[in-house]
Amino acid sequence: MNEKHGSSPRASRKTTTEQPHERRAFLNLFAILFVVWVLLTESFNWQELTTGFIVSLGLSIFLRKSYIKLDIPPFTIKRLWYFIVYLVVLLVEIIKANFDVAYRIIHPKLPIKPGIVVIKTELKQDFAKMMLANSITLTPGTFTLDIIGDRLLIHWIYVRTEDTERATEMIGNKFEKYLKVIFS
Amino acid sequence: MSETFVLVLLSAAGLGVLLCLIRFFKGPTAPDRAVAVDTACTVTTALLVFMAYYFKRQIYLDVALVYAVLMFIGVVAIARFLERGI
Amino acid sequence: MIVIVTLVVALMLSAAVSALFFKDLLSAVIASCLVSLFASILFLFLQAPDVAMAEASIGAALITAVFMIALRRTKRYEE
Amino acid sequence: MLPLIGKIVTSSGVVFLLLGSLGVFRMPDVYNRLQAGTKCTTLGAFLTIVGVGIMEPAWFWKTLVIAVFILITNPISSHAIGRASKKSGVELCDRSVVDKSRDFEEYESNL
Repeated sequence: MNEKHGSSPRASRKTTTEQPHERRAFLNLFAILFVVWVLLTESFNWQELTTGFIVSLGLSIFLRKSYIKLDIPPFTIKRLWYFIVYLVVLLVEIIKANFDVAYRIIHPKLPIKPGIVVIKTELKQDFAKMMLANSITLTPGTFTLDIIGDRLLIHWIYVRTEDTERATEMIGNKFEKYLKVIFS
Repeated sequence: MSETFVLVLLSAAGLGVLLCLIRFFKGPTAPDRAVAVDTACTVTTALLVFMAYYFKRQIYLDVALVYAVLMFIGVVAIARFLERGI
Repeated sequence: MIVIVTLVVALMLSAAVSALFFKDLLSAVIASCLVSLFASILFLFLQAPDVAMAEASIGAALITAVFMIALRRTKRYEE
Repeated sequence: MLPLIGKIVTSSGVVFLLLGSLGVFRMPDVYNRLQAGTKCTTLGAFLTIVGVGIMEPAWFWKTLVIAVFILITNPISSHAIGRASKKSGVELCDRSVVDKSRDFEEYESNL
Protein backbone atom coordinates (compact mmCIF):
# COMPACT_ATOMS: atom_id res chain seq x y z
CA MET A 1 0.00 0.00 0.00
CA ASN A 2 2.75 2.44 0.88
CA GLU A 3 5.83 0.92 -0.68
CA LYS A 4 7.54 4.20 -1.51
CA HIS A 5 7.21 5.45 2.04
CA GLY A 6 9.08 2.92 4.12
CA SER A 7 11.43 1.17 1.73
CA SER A 8 14.54 3.34 1.89
CA PRO A 9 15.48 3.11 5.63
CA ARG A 10 14.65 -0.57 5.69
CA ALA A 11 16.96 -1.32 2.76
CA SER A 12 19.92 0.39 4.41
CA ARG A 13 19.33 -1.45 7.68
CA LYS A 14 19.12 -4.79 5.93
CA THR A 15 22.51 -4.43 4.22
CA THR A 16 24.34 -3.64 7.48
CA THR A 17 23.07 -6.62 9.52
CA GLU A 18 22.21 -9.14 6.85
CA GLN A 19 23.33 -12.39 8.44
CA PRO A 20 21.81 -12.49 12.00
CA HIS A 21 18.60 -11.01 10.60
CA GLU A 22 18.15 -13.91 8.26
CA ARG A 23 18.91 -16.60 10.82
CA ARG A 24 16.48 -15.08 13.33
CA ALA A 25 13.73 -14.85 10.70
CA PHE A 26 14.31 -18.48 9.75
CA LEU A 27 14.13 -19.71 13.37
CA ASN A 28 10.98 -17.69 14.19
CA LEU A 29 9.15 -18.82 11.08
CA PHE A 30 10.14 -22.45 11.65
CA ALA A 31 8.89 -22.35 15.25
CA ILE A 32 5.55 -20.78 14.25
CA LEU A 33 4.93 -23.26 11.42
CA PHE A 34 5.87 -26.30 13.51
CA VAL A 35 3.62 -25.25 16.42
CA VAL A 36 0.70 -24.73 14.02
CA TRP A 37 1.34 -28.17 12.51
CA VAL A 38 1.30 -29.84 15.93
CA LEU A 39 -1.90 -27.98 16.90
CA LEU A 40 -3.64 -29.05 13.69
CA THR A 41 -2.67 -32.74 13.70
CA GLU A 42 -2.87 -33.16 17.52
CA SER A 43 -0.76 -36.31 17.58
CA PHE A 44 2.81 -37.00 18.70
CA ASN A 45 3.36 -39.99 16.44
CA TRP A 46 6.95 -39.87 15.08
CA GLN A 47 5.79 -40.12 11.46
CA GLU A 48 3.54 -37.08 11.81
CA LEU A 49 6.29 -35.14 13.59
CA THR A 50 8.85 -35.99 10.87
CA THR A 51 6.50 -34.91 8.08
CA GLY A 52 5.77 -31.66 9.90
CA PHE A 53 9.49 -31.05 10.46
CA ILE A 54 10.30 -31.49 6.76
CA VAL A 55 7.35 -29.39 5.54
CA SER A 56 7.99 -26.50 7.91
CA LEU A 57 11.75 -26.62 7.14
CA GLY A 58 11.06 -26.29 3.41
CA LEU A 59 8.46 -23.57 3.85
CA SER A 60 10.62 -21.51 6.18
CA ILE A 61 13.59 -21.66 3.76
CA PHE A 62 11.24 -20.61 0.96
CA LEU A 63 9.41 -17.80 2.83
CA ARG A 64 12.38 -16.35 4.79
CA LYS A 65 12.74 -13.24 2.60
CA SER A 66 9.04 -12.35 2.94
CA TYR A 67 9.29 -12.64 6.73
CA ILE A 68 12.23 -10.20 6.80
CA LYS A 69 10.09 -7.70 4.85
CA LEU A 70 7.53 -7.68 7.70
CA ASP A 71 10.26 -6.18 9.94
CA ILE A 72 9.19 -7.77 13.23
CA PRO A 73 11.51 -6.74 16.10
CA PRO A 74 13.49 -9.29 18.17
CA PHE A 75 11.93 -10.95 21.20
CA THR A 76 12.45 -9.48 24.69
CA ILE A 77 10.67 -9.85 28.03
CA LYS A 78 9.54 -6.20 28.05
CA ARG A 79 7.96 -6.52 24.61
CA LEU A 80 6.20 -9.75 25.61
CA TRP A 81 4.79 -8.07 28.73
CA TYR A 82 3.52 -5.08 26.74
CA PHE A 83 2.04 -7.45 24.14
CA ILE A 84 0.07 -9.29 26.82
CA VAL A 85 -1.20 -5.99 28.27
CA TYR A 86 -2.13 -4.93 24.72
CA LEU A 87 -4.11 -8.15 24.20
CA VAL A 88 -6.03 -7.64 27.47
CA VAL A 89 -6.84 -4.02 26.55
CA LEU A 90 -7.95 -5.19 23.09
CA LEU A 91 -10.23 -7.87 24.56
CA VAL A 92 -11.92 -5.40 26.91
CA GLU A 93 -12.41 -2.95 24.03
CA ILE A 94 -13.89 -5.68 21.79
CA ILE A 95 -16.47 -6.59 24.43
CA LYS A 96 -17.32 -2.89 24.99
CA ALA A 97 -17.64 -2.43 21.21
CA ASN A 98 -20.07 -5.32 20.91
CA PHE A 99 -22.40 -4.01 23.58
CA ASP A 100 -22.23 -0.54 22.01
CA VAL A 101 -23.12 -1.83 18.54
CA ALA A 102 -25.80 -4.14 19.96
CA TYR A 103 -27.44 -1.16 21.71
CA ARG A 104 -27.45 0.81 18.46
CA ILE A 105 -28.91 -2.10 16.50
CA ILE A 106 -31.71 -2.94 18.94
CA HIS A 107 -32.80 0.67 19.56
CA PRO A 108 -35.86 1.31 17.35
CA LYS A 109 -34.69 4.77 16.20
CA LEU A 110 -31.10 3.71 15.25
CA PRO A 111 -29.07 6.36 17.20
CA ILE A 112 -26.30 6.82 14.63
CA LYS A 113 -24.54 9.95 13.35
CA PRO A 114 -22.04 8.52 10.84
CA GLY A 115 -19.18 10.33 9.19
CA ILE A 116 -15.66 9.91 7.79
CA VAL A 117 -12.70 11.50 9.61
CA VAL A 118 -8.90 11.42 9.19
CA ILE A 119 -6.45 10.57 12.00
CA LYS A 120 -2.66 10.55 12.22
CA THR A 121 -0.29 7.88 13.48
CA GLU A 122 3.37 7.94 14.51
CA LEU A 123 4.11 4.29 13.79
CA LYS A 124 6.67 3.56 11.06
CA GLN A 125 6.54 -0.16 10.14
CA ASP A 126 3.81 -1.54 7.90
CA PHE A 127 3.12 -4.44 10.26
CA ALA A 128 2.53 -2.10 13.20
CA LYS A 129 0.16 0.00 11.08
CA MET A 130 -1.73 -3.14 10.14
CA MET A 131 -2.11 -4.12 13.79
CA LEU A 132 -3.28 -0.60 14.65
CA ALA A 133 -5.83 -0.63 11.81
CA ASN A 134 -7.20 -4.02 12.84
CA SER A 135 -7.49 -2.91 16.48
CA ILE A 136 -9.34 0.24 15.40
CA THR A 137 -11.70 -1.88 13.32
CA LEU A 138 -12.57 -4.02 16.33
CA THR A 139 -13.08 -1.18 18.84
CA PRO A 140 -16.28 0.80 19.59
CA GLY A 141 -17.81 2.59 16.65
CA THR A 142 -14.78 2.99 14.40
CA PHE A 143 -13.77 1.27 11.16
CA THR A 144 -10.58 1.71 9.11
CA LEU A 145 -11.21 2.39 5.43
CA ASP A 146 -7.74 3.24 4.09
CA ILE A 147 -4.10 3.84 5.12
CA ILE A 148 -1.64 6.03 3.23
CA GLY A 149 1.63 7.23 4.75
CA ASP A 150 0.86 8.35 8.30
CA ARG A 151 -2.85 9.08 7.79
CA LEU A 152 -5.74 6.70 8.42
CA LEU A 153 -9.25 7.19 6.99
CA ILE A 154 -11.79 6.26 9.65
CA HIS A 155 -15.54 5.72 9.40
CA TRP A 156 -17.10 6.67 12.73
CA ILE A 157 -20.63 5.57 13.58
CA TYR A 158 -21.26 8.40 16.07
CA VAL A 159 -19.02 11.38 15.27
CA ARG A 160 -17.96 13.25 18.43
CA THR A 161 -15.34 15.54 16.90
CA GLU A 162 -14.26 16.55 13.40
CA ASP A 163 -10.79 17.82 14.29
CA THR A 164 -7.84 15.58 13.31
CA GLU A 165 -5.85 16.05 16.55
CA ARG A 166 -8.81 15.42 18.86
CA ALA A 167 -9.90 12.40 16.83
CA THR A 168 -6.36 10.97 16.99
CA GLU A 169 -6.43 11.36 20.77
CA MET A 170 -9.85 9.71 21.09
CA ILE A 171 -9.41 6.80 18.66
CA GLY A 172 -5.79 5.84 18.16
CA ASN A 173 -3.91 6.71 21.34
CA LYS A 174 -5.04 3.88 23.61
CA PHE A 175 -3.42 1.29 21.32
CA GLU A 176 -0.62 3.38 19.92
CA LYS A 177 1.17 3.78 23.26
CA TYR A 178 1.53 -0.02 23.55
CA LEU A 179 2.37 -0.62 19.88
CA LYS A 180 5.07 2.08 20.04
CA VAL A 181 6.86 0.16 22.81
CA ILE A 182 6.41 -3.21 21.10
CA PHE A 183 7.78 -2.03 17.74
CA SER A 184 10.45 0.43 18.98
CA MET B 1 -32.40 -30.72 27.60
CA SER B 2 -29.33 -31.11 25.41
CA GLU B 3 -31.40 -31.80 22.28
CA THR B 4 -33.55 -28.67 22.67
CA PHE B 5 -30.45 -26.57 23.46
CA VAL B 6 -28.78 -27.65 20.22
CA LEU B 7 -31.94 -27.15 18.16
CA VAL B 8 -32.62 -23.64 19.55
CA LEU B 9 -29.07 -22.49 18.85
CA LEU B 10 -29.07 -24.04 15.36
CA SER B 11 -32.34 -22.29 14.47
CA ALA B 12 -31.05 -18.96 15.87
CA ALA B 13 -27.93 -19.14 13.67
CA GLY B 14 -30.11 -20.21 10.73
CA LEU B 15 -32.27 -17.13 11.30
CA GLY B 16 -29.09 -15.03 11.11
CA VAL B 17 -28.21 -16.58 7.74
CA LEU B 18 -31.77 -15.90 6.57
CA LEU B 19 -31.54 -12.19 7.53
CA CYS B 20 -28.26 -11.90 5.58
CA LEU B 21 -30.00 -13.55 2.61
CA ILE B 22 -32.83 -10.98 2.71
CA ARG B 23 -30.21 -8.21 2.69
CA PHE B 24 -28.57 -9.98 -0.26
CA PHE B 25 -31.80 -9.90 -2.26
CA LYS B 26 -32.65 -6.29 -1.30
CA GLY B 27 -29.18 -4.73 -1.48
CA PRO B 28 -29.13 -1.92 -4.04
CA THR B 29 -25.44 -2.14 -5.03
CA ALA B 30 -22.87 -4.90 -5.41
CA PRO B 31 -20.87 -3.99 -2.22
CA ASP B 32 -24.05 -4.50 -0.16
CA ARG B 33 -24.33 -8.01 -1.51
CA ALA B 34 -20.63 -8.65 -0.79
CA VAL B 35 -21.13 -7.52 2.83
CA ALA B 36 -24.14 -9.83 3.18
CA VAL B 37 -22.17 -12.81 1.83
CA ASP B 38 -19.20 -12.03 4.10
CA THR B 39 -21.41 -11.95 7.20
CA ALA B 40 -23.27 -15.09 6.12
CA CYS B 41 -19.95 -16.91 5.69
CA THR B 42 -18.74 -16.06 9.20
CA VAL B 43 -22.08 -17.18 10.66
CA THR B 44 -21.84 -20.38 8.60
CA THR B 45 -18.35 -21.16 9.91
CA ALA B 46 -19.65 -20.95 13.47
CA LEU B 47 -22.64 -23.09 12.42
CA LEU B 48 -20.36 -25.78 10.95
CA VAL B 49 -18.38 -26.01 14.21
CA PHE B 50 -21.65 -26.26 16.09
CA MET B 51 -22.84 -29.05 13.79
CA ALA B 52 -19.60 -30.91 14.50
CA TYR B 53 -20.60 -30.79 18.17
CA TYR B 54 -24.11 -32.00 17.31
CA PHE B 55 -22.92 -35.02 15.31
CA LYS B 56 -19.98 -35.65 17.74
CA ARG B 57 -17.42 -36.20 14.96
CA GLN B 58 -14.08 -34.44 14.94
CA ILE B 59 -13.59 -34.66 11.16
CA TYR B 60 -16.28 -31.99 10.71
CA LEU B 61 -13.97 -29.41 12.29
CA ASP B 62 -11.69 -29.69 9.25
CA VAL B 63 -14.55 -28.59 7.01
CA ALA B 64 -14.96 -25.44 9.11
CA LEU B 65 -11.21 -24.72 8.96
CA VAL B 66 -11.06 -25.14 5.15
CA TYR B 67 -14.19 -23.06 4.80
CA ALA B 68 -12.80 -20.19 6.89
CA VAL B 69 -9.54 -20.10 4.91
CA LEU B 70 -11.14 -20.24 1.45
CA MET B 71 -13.99 -17.81 2.13
CA PHE B 72 -11.37 -15.23 3.09
CA ILE B 73 -9.72 -15.71 -0.31
CA GLY B 74 -13.05 -15.47 -2.16
CA VAL B 75 -14.14 -12.26 -0.43
CA VAL B 76 -10.73 -10.65 -0.99
CA ALA B 77 -10.96 -11.58 -4.72
CA ILE B 78 -14.37 -9.87 -4.96
CA ALA B 79 -13.01 -6.78 -3.20
CA ARG B 80 -9.97 -6.63 -5.46
CA PHE B 81 -12.22 -6.77 -8.51
CA LEU B 82 -14.37 -3.91 -7.17
CA GLU B 83 -11.18 -1.89 -6.69
CA ARG B 84 -10.36 -2.29 -10.43
CA GLY B 85 -7.17 -4.35 -10.35
CA ILE B 86 -7.01 -8.04 -9.53
CA MET C 1 -34.16 -33.41 9.98
CA ILE C 2 -36.18 -33.49 6.75
CA VAL C 3 -37.45 -29.99 7.51
CA ILE C 4 -33.92 -28.57 7.75
CA VAL C 5 -32.84 -30.28 4.52
CA THR C 6 -35.91 -28.96 2.68
CA LEU C 7 -35.28 -25.44 3.98
CA VAL C 8 -31.62 -25.47 2.91
CA VAL C 9 -32.57 -26.77 -0.57
CA ALA C 10 -35.19 -24.00 -0.90
CA LEU C 11 -32.67 -21.31 0.04
CA MET C 12 -30.13 -22.77 -2.39
CA LEU C 13 -32.69 -22.74 -5.20
CA SER C 14 -33.68 -19.15 -4.49
CA ALA C 15 -30.03 -18.02 -4.60
CA ALA C 16 -29.46 -19.94 -7.84
CA VAL C 17 -32.57 -18.46 -9.51
CA SER C 18 -31.56 -14.96 -8.41
CA ALA C 19 -28.19 -15.47 -10.14
CA LEU C 20 -30.09 -15.92 -13.41
CA PHE C 21 -31.94 -12.62 -13.19
CA PHE C 22 -29.22 -10.16 -12.14
CA LYS C 23 -28.13 -7.67 -14.80
CA ASP C 24 -24.95 -6.92 -12.83
CA LEU C 25 -22.68 -9.92 -13.46
CA LEU C 26 -20.66 -9.32 -10.28
CA SER C 27 -23.85 -9.87 -8.27
CA ALA C 28 -24.44 -13.09 -10.18
CA VAL C 29 -20.97 -14.33 -9.24
CA ILE C 30 -21.63 -13.47 -5.57
CA ALA C 31 -24.92 -15.39 -5.82
CA SER C 32 -23.12 -18.46 -7.14
CA CYS C 33 -20.75 -18.13 -4.17
CA LEU C 34 -23.82 -18.23 -1.91
CA VAL C 35 -25.15 -21.34 -3.68
CA SER C 36 -21.94 -23.22 -2.89
CA LEU C 37 -22.23 -22.07 0.75
CA PHE C 38 -25.66 -23.71 1.10
CA ALA C 39 -24.51 -26.78 -0.83
CA SER C 40 -21.67 -27.20 1.64
CA ILE C 41 -24.10 -27.05 4.59
CA LEU C 42 -26.36 -29.56 2.85
CA PHE C 43 -23.53 -32.05 2.28
CA LEU C 44 -22.54 -31.75 5.92
CA PHE C 45 -26.11 -32.52 6.99
CA LEU C 46 -26.14 -35.58 4.74
CA GLN C 47 -22.98 -36.84 6.56
CA ALA C 48 -20.46 -36.40 3.74
CA PRO C 49 -17.67 -34.18 5.16
CA ASP C 50 -15.18 -34.88 2.35
CA VAL C 51 -17.63 -33.79 -0.34
CA ALA C 52 -18.47 -30.72 1.73
CA MET C 53 -14.76 -29.85 1.95
CA ALA C 54 -14.30 -30.18 -1.83
CA GLU C 55 -17.45 -28.13 -2.47
CA ALA C 56 -16.28 -25.39 -0.10
CA SER C 57 -12.82 -25.16 -1.68
CA ILE C 58 -13.98 -25.24 -5.30
CA GLY C 59 -17.18 -23.23 -4.94
CA ALA C 60 -15.97 -20.54 -2.58
CA ALA C 61 -12.46 -19.70 -3.69
CA LEU C 62 -11.68 -21.20 -7.07
CA ILE C 63 -14.87 -20.39 -8.98
CA THR C 64 -14.99 -16.86 -7.55
CA ALA C 65 -11.38 -16.12 -8.46
CA VAL C 66 -11.71 -17.58 -11.99
CA PHE C 67 -14.93 -15.64 -12.68
CA MET C 68 -13.32 -12.44 -11.38
CA ILE C 69 -10.40 -12.86 -13.80
CA ALA C 70 -12.89 -13.59 -16.60
CA LEU C 71 -14.93 -10.47 -15.75
CA ARG C 72 -11.76 -8.37 -15.90
CA ARG C 73 -11.33 -9.39 -19.55
CA THR C 74 -14.96 -8.70 -20.54
CA LYS C 75 -17.72 -6.26 -19.51
CA ARG C 76 -19.33 -6.14 -16.09
CA TYR C 77 -22.92 -5.20 -17.07
CA GLU C 78 -25.26 -7.21 -19.25
CA GLU C 79 -27.36 -5.33 -21.82
CA MET D 1 -19.35 -27.67 35.62
CA LEU D 2 -17.40 -27.48 32.36
CA PRO D 3 -20.39 -28.24 30.05
CA LEU D 4 -22.42 -25.54 31.81
CA ILE D 5 -19.71 -22.89 31.17
CA GLY D 6 -19.48 -24.06 27.57
CA LYS D 7 -23.23 -23.78 27.09
CA ILE D 8 -23.32 -20.23 28.50
CA VAL D 9 -20.38 -19.11 26.30
CA THR D 10 -21.88 -20.71 23.17
CA SER D 11 -25.32 -19.19 23.79
CA SER D 12 -23.91 -15.68 24.22
CA GLY D 13 -21.89 -16.14 21.02
CA VAL D 14 -24.99 -17.16 19.05
CA VAL D 15 -26.86 -14.14 20.44
CA PHE D 16 -24.09 -11.87 19.11
CA LEU D 17 -24.18 -13.63 15.72
CA LEU D 18 -27.93 -13.03 15.47
CA LEU D 19 -27.48 -9.35 16.46
CA GLY D 20 -24.79 -8.91 13.79
CA SER D 21 -27.08 -10.30 11.10
CA LEU D 22 -29.89 -8.04 12.33
CA GLY D 23 -27.51 -5.08 12.05
CA VAL D 24 -26.64 -6.04 8.47
CA PHE D 25 -30.37 -6.13 7.79
CA ARG D 26 -31.30 -2.82 9.45
CA MET D 27 -28.47 -0.32 8.90
CA PRO D 28 -28.86 2.31 6.15
CA ASP D 29 -25.65 2.17 4.07
CA VAL D 30 -22.63 -0.04 3.28
CA TYR D 31 -20.22 1.36 5.88
CA ASN D 32 -22.68 1.07 8.80
CA ARG D 33 -23.53 -2.46 7.70
CA LEU D 34 -19.83 -3.30 7.69
CA GLN D 35 -19.45 -1.91 11.22
CA ALA D 36 -22.29 -4.00 12.61
CA GLY D 37 -21.35 -7.09 10.65
CA THR D 38 -17.65 -7.08 11.52
CA LYS D 39 -17.80 -6.36 15.24
CA CYS D 40 -20.69 -8.60 16.21
CA THR D 41 -19.81 -11.58 14.02
CA THR D 42 -16.14 -11.55 15.05
CA LEU D 43 -16.86 -11.83 18.79
CA GLY D 44 -19.88 -14.06 18.15
CA ALA D 45 -17.98 -16.59 16.06
CA PHE D 46 -15.05 -16.50 18.51
CA LEU D 47 -17.29 -17.22 21.50
CA THR D 48 -19.29 -19.92 19.70
CA ILE D 49 -16.23 -21.83 18.51
CA VAL D 50 -14.35 -21.58 21.83
CA GLY D 51 -17.56 -22.61 23.65
CA VAL D 52 -17.74 -25.79 21.59
CA GLY D 53 -14.10 -26.39 22.51
CA ILE D 54 -14.96 -26.02 26.22
CA MET D 55 -17.89 -28.44 25.91
CA GLU D 56 -15.66 -31.08 24.25
CA PRO D 57 -12.23 -30.69 25.93
CA ALA D 58 -10.50 -33.06 23.47
CA TRP D 59 -11.12 -30.60 20.63
CA PHE D 60 -10.00 -27.49 22.48
CA TRP D 61 -6.73 -26.73 20.63
CA LYS D 62 -8.17 -27.23 17.17
CA THR D 63 -11.15 -24.99 17.87
CA LEU D 64 -8.75 -22.39 19.27
CA VAL D 65 -6.81 -22.41 15.96
CA ILE D 66 -10.04 -21.83 13.98
CA ALA D 67 -11.17 -19.07 16.36
CA VAL D 68 -7.84 -17.20 16.25
CA PHE D 69 -7.82 -17.49 12.46
CA ILE D 70 -11.28 -15.89 12.29
CA LEU D 71 -10.21 -13.18 14.75
CA ILE D 72 -7.28 -12.26 12.46
CA THR D 73 -8.89 -12.54 9.01
CA ASN D 74 -12.38 -11.13 9.58
CA PRO D 75 -11.25 -7.47 10.06
CA ILE D 76 -8.98 -7.79 7.01
CA SER D 77 -11.71 -8.98 4.66
CA SER D 78 -14.13 -6.30 5.91
CA HIS D 79 -11.44 -3.68 5.46
CA ALA D 80 -10.94 -4.89 1.87
CA ILE D 81 -14.66 -4.54 1.10
CA GLY D 82 -14.81 -1.10 2.74
CA ARG D 83 -11.82 0.20 0.82
CA ALA D 84 -13.18 -1.19 -2.44
CA SER D 85 -16.59 0.41 -1.94
CA LYS D 86 -14.94 3.74 -1.05
CA LYS D 87 -12.83 3.59 -4.22
CA SER D 88 -15.73 2.49 -6.44
CA GLY D 89 -17.67 5.53 -5.27
CA VAL D 90 -20.47 4.29 -3.01
CA GLU D 91 -22.22 7.30 -1.42
CA LEU D 92 -22.67 7.80 2.33
CA CYS D 93 -26.26 7.78 3.60
CA ASP D 94 -28.04 11.12 4.04
CA ARG D 95 -27.87 11.00 7.86
CA SER D 96 -24.09 11.38 7.87
CA VAL D 97 -22.58 14.62 9.12
CA VAL D 98 -18.98 14.88 7.90
CA ASP D 99 -16.92 13.52 5.00
CA LYS D 100 -13.19 14.22 5.14
CA SER D 101 -12.20 11.86 2.29
CA ARG D 102 -11.60 14.84 -0.04
CA ASP D 103 -8.75 16.00 2.25
CA PHE D 104 -7.37 12.50 2.26
CA GLU D 105 -7.29 12.28 -1.54
CA GLU D 106 -5.56 15.66 -1.68
CA TYR D 107 -2.92 14.43 0.79
CA GLU D 108 -2.46 11.27 -1.30
CA SER D 109 -1.91 13.21 -4.52
CA ASN D 110 0.59 15.56 -2.83
CA LEU D 111 2.69 12.66 -1.50
